[in-house]
Formats: sequence, structure tokens, C-alpha cells
Amino acid sequence: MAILVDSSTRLVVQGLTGSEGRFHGLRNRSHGTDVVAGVTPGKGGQDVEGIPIFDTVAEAVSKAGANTAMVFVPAPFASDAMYEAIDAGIGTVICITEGVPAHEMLRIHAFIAGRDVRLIGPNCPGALSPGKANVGIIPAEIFREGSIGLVSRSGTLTYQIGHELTQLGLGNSTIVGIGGDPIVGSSFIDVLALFEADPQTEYVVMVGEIGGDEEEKAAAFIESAMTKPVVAYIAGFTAPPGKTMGHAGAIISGSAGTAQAKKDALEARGVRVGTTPTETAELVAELARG
Amino acid sequence: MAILVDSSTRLVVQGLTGSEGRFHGLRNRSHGTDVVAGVTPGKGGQDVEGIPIFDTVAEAVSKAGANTAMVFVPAPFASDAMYEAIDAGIGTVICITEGVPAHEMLRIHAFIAGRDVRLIGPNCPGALSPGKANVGIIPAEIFREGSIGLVSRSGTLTYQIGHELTQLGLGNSTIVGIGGDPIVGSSFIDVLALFEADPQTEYVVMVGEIGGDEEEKAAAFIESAMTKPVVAYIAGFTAPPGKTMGHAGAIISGSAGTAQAKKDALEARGVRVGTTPTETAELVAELARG
Amino acid sequence: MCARGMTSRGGRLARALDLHEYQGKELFRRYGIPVSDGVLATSPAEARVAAEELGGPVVVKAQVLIGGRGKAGGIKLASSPDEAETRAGEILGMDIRGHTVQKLWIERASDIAREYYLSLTFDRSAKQPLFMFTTQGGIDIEEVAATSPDALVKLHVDPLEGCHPWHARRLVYAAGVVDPGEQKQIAAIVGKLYDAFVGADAMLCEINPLIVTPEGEVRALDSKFTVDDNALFRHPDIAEMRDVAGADPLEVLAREKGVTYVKLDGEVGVLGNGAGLTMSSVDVVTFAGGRPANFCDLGGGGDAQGVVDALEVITRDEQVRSIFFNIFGGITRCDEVARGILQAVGQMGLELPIVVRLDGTNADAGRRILAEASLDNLHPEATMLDGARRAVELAA
Amino acid sequence: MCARGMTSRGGRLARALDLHEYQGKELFRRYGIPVSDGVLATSPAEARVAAEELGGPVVVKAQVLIGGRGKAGGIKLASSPDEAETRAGEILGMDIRGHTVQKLWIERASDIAREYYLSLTFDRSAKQPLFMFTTQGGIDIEEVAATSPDALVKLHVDPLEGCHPWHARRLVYAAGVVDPGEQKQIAAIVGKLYDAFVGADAMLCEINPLIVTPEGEVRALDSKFTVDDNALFRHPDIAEMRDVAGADPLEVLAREKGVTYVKLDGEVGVLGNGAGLTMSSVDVVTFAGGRPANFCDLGGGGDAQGVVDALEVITRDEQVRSIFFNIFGGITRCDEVARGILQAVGQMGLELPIVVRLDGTNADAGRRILAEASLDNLHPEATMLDGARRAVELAA
Repeated sequence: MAILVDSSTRLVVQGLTGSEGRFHGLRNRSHGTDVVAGVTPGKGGQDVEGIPIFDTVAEAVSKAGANTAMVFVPAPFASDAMYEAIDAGIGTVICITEGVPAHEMLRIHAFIAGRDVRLIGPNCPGALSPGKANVGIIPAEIFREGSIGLVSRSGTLTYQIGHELTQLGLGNSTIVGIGGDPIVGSSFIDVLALFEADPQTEYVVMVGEIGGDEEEKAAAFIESAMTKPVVAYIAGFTAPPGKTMGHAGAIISGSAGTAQAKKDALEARGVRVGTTPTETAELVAELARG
Repeated sequence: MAILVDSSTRLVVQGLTGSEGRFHGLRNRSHGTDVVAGVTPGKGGQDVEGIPIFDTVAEAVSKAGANTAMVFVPAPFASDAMYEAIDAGIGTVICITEGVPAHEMLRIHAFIAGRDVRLIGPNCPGALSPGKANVGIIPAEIFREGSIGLVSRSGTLTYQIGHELTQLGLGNSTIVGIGGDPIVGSSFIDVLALFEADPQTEYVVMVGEIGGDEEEKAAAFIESAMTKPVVAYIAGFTAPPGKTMGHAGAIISGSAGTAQAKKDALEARGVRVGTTPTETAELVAELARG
Repeated sequence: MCARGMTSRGGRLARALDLHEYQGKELFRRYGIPVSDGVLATSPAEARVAAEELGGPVVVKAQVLIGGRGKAGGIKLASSPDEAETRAGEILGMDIRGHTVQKLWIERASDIAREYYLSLTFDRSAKQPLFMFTTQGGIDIEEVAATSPDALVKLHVDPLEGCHPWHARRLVYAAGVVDPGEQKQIAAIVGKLYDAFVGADAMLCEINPLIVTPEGEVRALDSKFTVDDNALFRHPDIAEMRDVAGADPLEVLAREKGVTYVKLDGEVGVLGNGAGLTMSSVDVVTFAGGRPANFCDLGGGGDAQGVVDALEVITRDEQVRSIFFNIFGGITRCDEVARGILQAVGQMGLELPIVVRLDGTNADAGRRILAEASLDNLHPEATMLDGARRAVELAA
Repeated sequence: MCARGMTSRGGRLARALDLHEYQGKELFRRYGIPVSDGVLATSPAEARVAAEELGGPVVVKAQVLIGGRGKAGGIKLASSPDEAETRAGEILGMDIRGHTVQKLWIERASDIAREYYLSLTFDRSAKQPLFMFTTQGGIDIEEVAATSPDALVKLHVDPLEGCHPWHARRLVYAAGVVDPGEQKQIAAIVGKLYDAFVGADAMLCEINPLIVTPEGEVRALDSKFTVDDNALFRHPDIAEMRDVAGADPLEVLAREKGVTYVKLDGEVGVLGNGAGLTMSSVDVVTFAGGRPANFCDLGGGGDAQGVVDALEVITRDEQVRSIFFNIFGGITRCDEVARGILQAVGQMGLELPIVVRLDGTNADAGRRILAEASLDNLHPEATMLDGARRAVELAA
């Protein structure tokens, strides 16, 4: 099973002919991902090492059966690419591009509400289901297949924790980087719900950071809606307190946004929280050992 | 039962202090409608013959328990009033105002998609469930309670047909004028589905007009999704053929838009169509007599 | 009668403002859509001056709100100011399917390598704007739709998402535009057409043909631009574009009086309240063997003065032999209508037979008022069907 | 360190451009929000000229990107140009919570009858803009939220619906503004604030206080305006407002070099790739008993030159006694990082101990490169935890 990406993923890479798109698209393919198409306007008819290029996502859907899109186009064009993928009927859109204006994401988020599409990112490392499919820039070689779902706002910190899990002989169902931008397509809660419903996933690790109140919301969700054990890690314990978004920000979230506040909120709901990546991996190992 | 408006309706009238709003609001109340509030910005605290006036719909909801809104404000302010009612959590919004720009209705229609709200109108006579509630400008005195659902794009033509039914001793569950503007909140199909689900309704009369292809779409819906018999009337049989919206219009709808084309489409799906209001009422009477 | 005018909007007829080619192009220009230079002329002399100003060959184009100008001889090339003057003289005053040519658009002639078609309109069913684009432009687009449906690319725009670059790409690639320069120019025009459509509250923006010159430049060679009447309150500049001179004088009078009126060809004047009921009244008069002289809708209000105004419009048509008043009161009060009828008959000295059917709000009072007046030419009837029949008899 | 700078955006730190009061007011003015007239001054003499130009009493306001200016004595009334010059002399150069005052905003003094609060910001959870409005303005709004939550009206705006007049009405009526003139002015300001928020890609637009003068005029007396860094590419004019002079010189250097750097107070320089990993590295150094000297994120790429630049920034801080390099290669290739370290050490003659932990993409190659160089001050470690501990030891 796994979530978001698996052996049924038929990937179209928007921006496959760019240098980064090409590098990671081919790397994803070499990890077993079924990369069925690339989209670059004006380059329809070409190919990238056998992967056909189309001018539009609609063509990639109708002619190559794409069901998942990875957006690798520059930030000023990324929201257009997301809309194009959504309107073409793509079910899972994963936007790697960083630097997408937040107001554009606000509108896209409102636009997809009620539509049958899942958006991951932007500014995220993507999703990897070891042994099945990798969509994004997560280095697949440091992960192994297993029963632990991993969801994170961070990129390299995710690799770090995955690596620590691997060192302890543990593997992952799916690793999902949701991105740390103010407005992202899917939140912790969205991904936790997917893990809860996924038969392969037995435990979940959630990797949060200071700022915002997504971890606090996730804590409430875990208590009310999850049966699977969750272990959390929060980065930024030693960051001095300060304002996140002026006074208004703190009032909105009703949270200090500090790592300690997040840890407290999670522990109050029965979620164990590691203070270092190493400790976090050990907590998971304890659970896994029973 | 009945649909849209009934004895559970708690109506707020947006624009109750205007002359038309007052006239029809009070008339609706005299027909038994539970008119719980009016909204006129700046007149909060006043009352109209005992009906409290609030500054905002949100107040009418929180303080008077309004669940249905009737919009009676001038056209340039009508879409704002509709958004206000929708955002305040009103479940049924009935916009009587005529002259609302079509582009505003396009946006509102897209906005309510997926939201739990039903919008009737604009530029419509409203909805009347005889003996229960009347929201709008339909003259309640010419209708009687019964088992016939009536849905129409027209105003006075609806009264004519309702009157003819009454003359034949037949009554109505609910009479709904959906409005004839290019973009309305609820289409024939939306209302037909409500009648299909309503236990009180045994037969349905649909009153259409030349132009567009809503009647043709309704015909397909009736065949595929309705068990209750439907009789239709189409106005405009003798209108000469012509363009509805330039060439583009005809291409879009794939329909000539003529009354005859609509009649043919309906009859092909087993719907009997009267050529005059009188004949239409007689067709219903035949059905009702078994 | 144009059936477009007969599409009801619930209470009243749907009205949209059709703009002349030159007016639509003015709006195109405002929104950055490339058009050819041109000058308006209302006389052969003006056409000559315009051609001199523009320099080089020009096209003299009749400005009428009806299709088929070209086939009817309303569009002609002129290679010199002399010739422009001559052609203008030929076209001015010409009758094109019932429309008299009163204005000409003198435009710099364009060399045409290719003709495309681009439009943006309301899809009433989908409740979304719809782009249509094909490289088979210049001809009747309904024919393209019928004979090569695959060549006509259709694409909806979610009004909340708005028009994005991908919409334009989808149109040009799906239609098979291959030249990158054309792709780029058309993509820009797609975005600007959407801006114009939304910005001007249009119901239809059509460019046919959208031409490509031998130099690869893309331009709108014609325009069909229709604006939502309901939104004119925020576009006073566009509202002023209404061509009153080119319209039927009775319809202009009706508009001034605030009455919705469409002239037909028969003898029975038909007056109702509400578009649907009036349309139905026209039908019933026809089914009763009569020929309706008009469609006249009092609208939602219908006070005494409105009735007087409507009767004034209807009776200006000398073909009218009888009048059928079909009123079902809702907002409209039948006593007011009755008073209006008496007032009009008194003021105008009307002798035409008037059949009156009143029902709904204050119907009894209305009937009483008419009965008390006991005028010879007033014929009350109890039902719509009987009223129509009687009016037909009286017109015979 | 400002924790705002420590909010990661996945790959890199969230950066938003905070504008000075005078810059925010310039944007307010552009969008039609009423503000008082004022002039920027950077010397007492300029302050005098400004006060003369403005006429009458003025307020001399320190322009620093930190709250609490008033309490710190950074805002003073001056009744004459003389006094303005004196006050300016007092305020310029003042240190307000770590920020040195380099600019003054000399503004015409306002009589104040009432002080309100109005803001529009991102609600990250709801993923919608959020208005907050209260008639209890002028003071710390967090206190209002804590002590009289009902007085603070909150209202989300659906970004696709946009801001409509009803939003403004809801705010003013729910907050209990009773004067119709105020209601009208505030309603207009609400709409314009939304325009400014969307138009300038703001993350926060705050007016505290929004004043009512004794004459009933409503004006923004202060501004807090924060713009999304990611959107600056389409606002070059706003991008130019960035106050480089007022910022930490190391952070300015880092920005020039394209490195994300936040100065801290300790001795262990911390350098990672990715904001989350770097933040975690700072934590681990602290838990290992050390004090981090900085947060420095190489970012997603991390080529050799980027490593050199980052080391240049870090080592400018003379408190630094050891450096912890914590790299988990993804896009970043560890061999490139290793090459960058060697290059920097060579170019800069670095003698500080550098602990290097490499994992992920090309980690073996990177470790080999470092081992072959066999420099005395390079200390490879296999894990993040061991690396942090070693760096702490070496700084002791």
C-alpha cells in the first residue's frame, strides 16, 4: 500500500526538460517510479531519455495516462503549473518548487477545497514510498521499506531522521515532506489521516518545527482520530522566543509557537516527543520492539 | 414536507426596511412564514412591525436563529448580500432582486459549489409551500396545498399555471421560481431532485421557456433519475427562430433553444408537454385522476 | 424580431447590449488586443477623409448589428480615397437583412496569411466562461463545429480561478498552432480577451477572423462584443455606445418609456406582465388563429402610468387591430392596471377593441373599475384562453 | 536573534520583508488609506526643515523594525522646528532593543479622540486572510485579546470570494462603532487594506492605532507592513525598501552571498543544509552543552563556492571558536561540500577547528576528499550527535 505514491503512480514531470527537473525526474525513474511523461510548453514531441514530452498536462493525461504530477518549474510559473495539473484531472500534485508567493497558495488552497485532488508542497522534498515510487528529491538510497510513516515540514531533517531509523533497522511505508511554507497544500493532519488509513503503516513519526500551530492541531487530531502510535520530533528547542508574525500571528494561533509549547501539547495528548533526531528514532525503535 | 421553505423556515429579509422588502416581508409573514429578522446596515435595533432589524446577517443568525434569507436589496448590492448570507451560514438563500450582473452570479455560483447552501434566483419570484411558508413575491392566495411540485423559470407564468391547477381542484406542495437569468443559483435539475425526494410531492410541473438548454438537460435527468411523473410547459412556441447568444451560444448548448426542440427533447424522454397553460393543467389533472 | 430579445430573464426579457464592430474594437484596443487602425464615417466625404488619413488601401465596412455583412456587399476594399468615397456611397443606406447602414468603419486593409477564430462567452449550463478557438477561422463557426468538431477547441474557465497562462497554452497547442511567434501572440490575446470579458461585463467577445499577416503579426480583424445590460450601471461609457439611431423607432420609444417591447408582424397587440406570461400570451393568440402584432411586457411593477406608456407604444403600430391585455397580478396590482387602461383610453382617445383579462392581486377591484367605466371598446374575459380568442376575433 | 527568522520554509528559512512605518504608510497612501503628512529625516537639521515644511506641531518618530518604540522614548512630540531638531538629536543614534535609530519620520501631529486597531494577516491554519478589528486600539493588542477577547472582532476572508462590503460592515458593527461617519470611513479603509494586502503580497498589514480625530476623521497613525519575500520579484519597488543600513552587518553580508544566516551569542559556529536540519543542529549543540554562535543554512544547492561564502560569514564573528558542519546530502552533494571546505581553508587560512559530518548523496566521496587532505583542524565525525559533541569540546 503506502500513501500518495506507489506502484500505481503514473508520473508527469512539469519542467522535465529543465536541468533540475531532468536530474530528479530521471533519478525518480531509476528508483522505479513510472515516469510516463514530461510537460514543457513548446517541446511537445521531444523526449527525455525515452520519456515523451507534451506541451500540456491535458495531453500527458490523455495520451500517457498520467495520474500524478511533479511540479519543477520556476516559482513565478509554479502556480500556473499547479492549476494546469489540477484542471487536467491529476489526482496528486507534488510541487517541489520553492519560492511560490503565499497569496498564490492561498488562492490555490481555496480552489482545491472540495475538489478531488491532493496537493503536496510547494517547497517540499516530495514523497517516497521505498521500493515502490519516489516523487521528488528525497534520496531514496538512505531509506528502506517498512512500516513507519514519516511526515515532516522539513527536508534534510527528514533524511536525518529516516537515516537514524534505518541505522536502527527500521523502514518506512512512505516519507512525506509537506513543505514549510506558510501555506501548503496538505497539512500534518491530512497526511496523518492517510497514514491512519494505510494498512502498511503501523507507526508514524511526525517531524515539526517552531512557528505556527500545525503541530498543536495535529496533537488534537492524533488523540481524537488516530489509533496508530505517533512519535514526534520538533526542531528549534533552543531558538530564543520571539515574534512569529507580529502580534497578530500569536493571537491567531493562540500558541506561542515554541518547540516546548508544541512538545507540551503533543505530550498532553499522549504523543512521545524526542528532543534530538537520535532520541526520536530510539523512541520509535522502542515502540517497534513492543 | 414540501421543499426549500416550510414550517421550519426562519426567515431573515435582507432589505426589510425598503418599501418592497417591507411589503413582501410582511405579506410573507401574514401567510404564516416565520419572519424572524430583517437586516439593514445602520438600522440595527429598529423593528418593522415587531420584526427586529439587525445590522448584519451574522447577528440575525446568532440572535434570531435565521436559517433562510430573502434578498431584497437593489441589484448593485445584491451579490454582496448573497455572500453575506452564505458566509453567515444561511442554508437557503432566495434572491428576488432583478438586474444582478451575470459575471457576479458566475462567481457566486462557483463559490457555493461544494458549500452546504442552496441559492434560488436571482430575479425570481421565490418559493411558496402553501399552508406552510411563502418566501418571495408569489401571491399565495391563488394556490392551495396539494401534491404537485411546480418549478418555473418564469414569474407570472407560474401564477397562471398554478391558477389553472387550482381551478381544476389541484394543489401544490411547493412552487419554485428559479429565475430566468443566464446564471441562476439553482437549475431545473436541482429543484427536480428536491421534488423527487420530497414525500409530499407526487407529480411535478416544469415550466420552461425558449433559450438555453436547461429544459433539455432536465429531460435527461427526468428520464434517468425521477420516478415521479413530470408534465412540462414551454413558452415561446411562436417566437421566430434566431440567435440566442451569437453563433457561440448555439454551439455551446448544442440545442436550437426553440420551444419545439425542447418539447421534442422532453417528449422523447416520456415527459408530456402542454402547448398552453390550460392544456398543461389538464394534462396534470389527467395524471392526478389516474 | 430577434429571438435573442425573447429570452426571458424571469421577470423581464434578457437584454444585452450588442456593440458595433468599431465599438468592440475600441474595447479590444483598451484591453491591449491588437486591431487595425480605422476611422468612423457617416458619409462618403468622411470616408474619403478617413481613407486619406489612414493612407494606402482601406476596407469600407458597414456597421450594422447583424451577421452576413460581407455576403450582403457591406464590406468592400478601396485602394484609394476616391474609391473609398465611391464604396461608402454604395454601402451607406444599404439594407442588410432589415438593418439600414448608417455608419461605416474605414479601416487600413490587412494582408492575411491565415484566419483563426477566438471567442469567449457564457456557457449557461456549465455556468462558466467558455473559450472557443480554431485555426479554421474566417468562415461560419457553426459550420466548423458541425463539420470538423475536433478542430474547434473548447475550454472552460473557472471564474474564481480566473484565466491563467495554461488556458492559453491549452488552446493554442490543442488547436495545432505551430509557429512559436503566433503561439505567443495568441496566448497574450487570450489573456487580454478574458480581461476584456470580465472587465466590461461581456456576455460574448468574439474575434472572427483573428488574422495572421504575412509578416506573422496576429490581429483582430472583426469584433462581436455583447455586454450584460445588468452591469451597464458600472460602465457608463459602454452604455453610451448603444446605437439608438440604428434601432427600430418603436423599440427606442419603448426603451425610453421603460417598457419591454418587440415588434412582430400581426394585428393583435399583446400586453402582459412578466416575460413568460407575455410570451405564452403570444403563443396562445397564435394558437387561437391570430397573428400577434408585438410582444409587450409591462414588467414587474406595472403602475397606471406604465400601462399608459405601453399602450402608447403598442398603438403607434398601425397594423394593430385589437389588443389583448393579459395580467396576472403578483407585485402588479390589477386595480392599478385597470386605472391605467381607463386613463390611456381617455387621454389617447383609443377606439381599438381592448380585451382585458385580470387575475391575481386586487383582480376583483380591477374588474369592478373596468365594469363601472362601461366603455364600449373594453371587453373583459375571465380566462387567458378566452381572452386570446376574443382578441383574435376582434382583430379579424 | 529574532525567532521569526527561525521559521523554516521546508528548504530554507522563511523570510519576509518588514517595512518601516514610513514605508508602510507610503503603501497605505498608494492604496488610498488616509495617513498624516510626514517627511523622512536622518539628521537633526533635516528634522528641523521637515517640521518647518509641515508647519505646526509634529511628532518625531524613530524608524526601527522593532516594537515598543514609544515606551523606549523613540516617539516624541515637538511643538516647533527648534524642538523637532532637539528631539531628533535625542532620538537619532538611540538603541531600541538592539536596533540603532538611523532614520526619523517627522509627521504632522494629530489630535486623537479615539484609537482603534485594524489588521489583516495570514491565518496559517485556516489558510485564509484574517481581519482583526477592535475599538480598543493604541495599546498592546495581545493584551486586548487576552483580557477582553469579545472586544476583538476576527473575520476571515475567502481569498476567492475576495473582500466585499459586508466584511467591513461585519467588522464595524460587531466592534460597536456607532458613529455612521466613522463606520463609513472604516469600511472604506477595510476594503483598501485588503487591496493593499493582496496588491503588495503582504503577510501582515497592521494599523495600530487607527485614530479618529476630534473632527471625526479616521486615519492610520502607525503602520506595520510585512511583505512576502517570495513575491518580491513582482514588486521591485518594495524590494528596494529593504533597510540594509539598519540590519546586522553579518546578516547583510550573508544576504549578499545568498547564505541564510542568523547571529546567535555562543562560540560554536553551526552550518547545515536545510533550515530544519540546521535548527536541529543548533539544538543538539546546545543539548551537548555548547552555545551556538549562529544559525547558518547552506540552502538546497550548496556548491563549493556556497560553502566558502558561508564560512566567510561565520568566521567574521570573532566569538566563534569551533565550527560544526552538519550536512545531509539530498540535492546537496557531499563531495562538493568537502571541496568547498578545503577551498575555504586554503583561501582564508582558517585555523579554527572544523568538525564535519557528511551523510547522504556522495558522502563517501566527500569523506575521502577530506581524509586525503589530512588537515589538522578538520575533524570528521560519523553522526550528527557525535559531531555536535566534538564541536562543543573543541570550543571549550
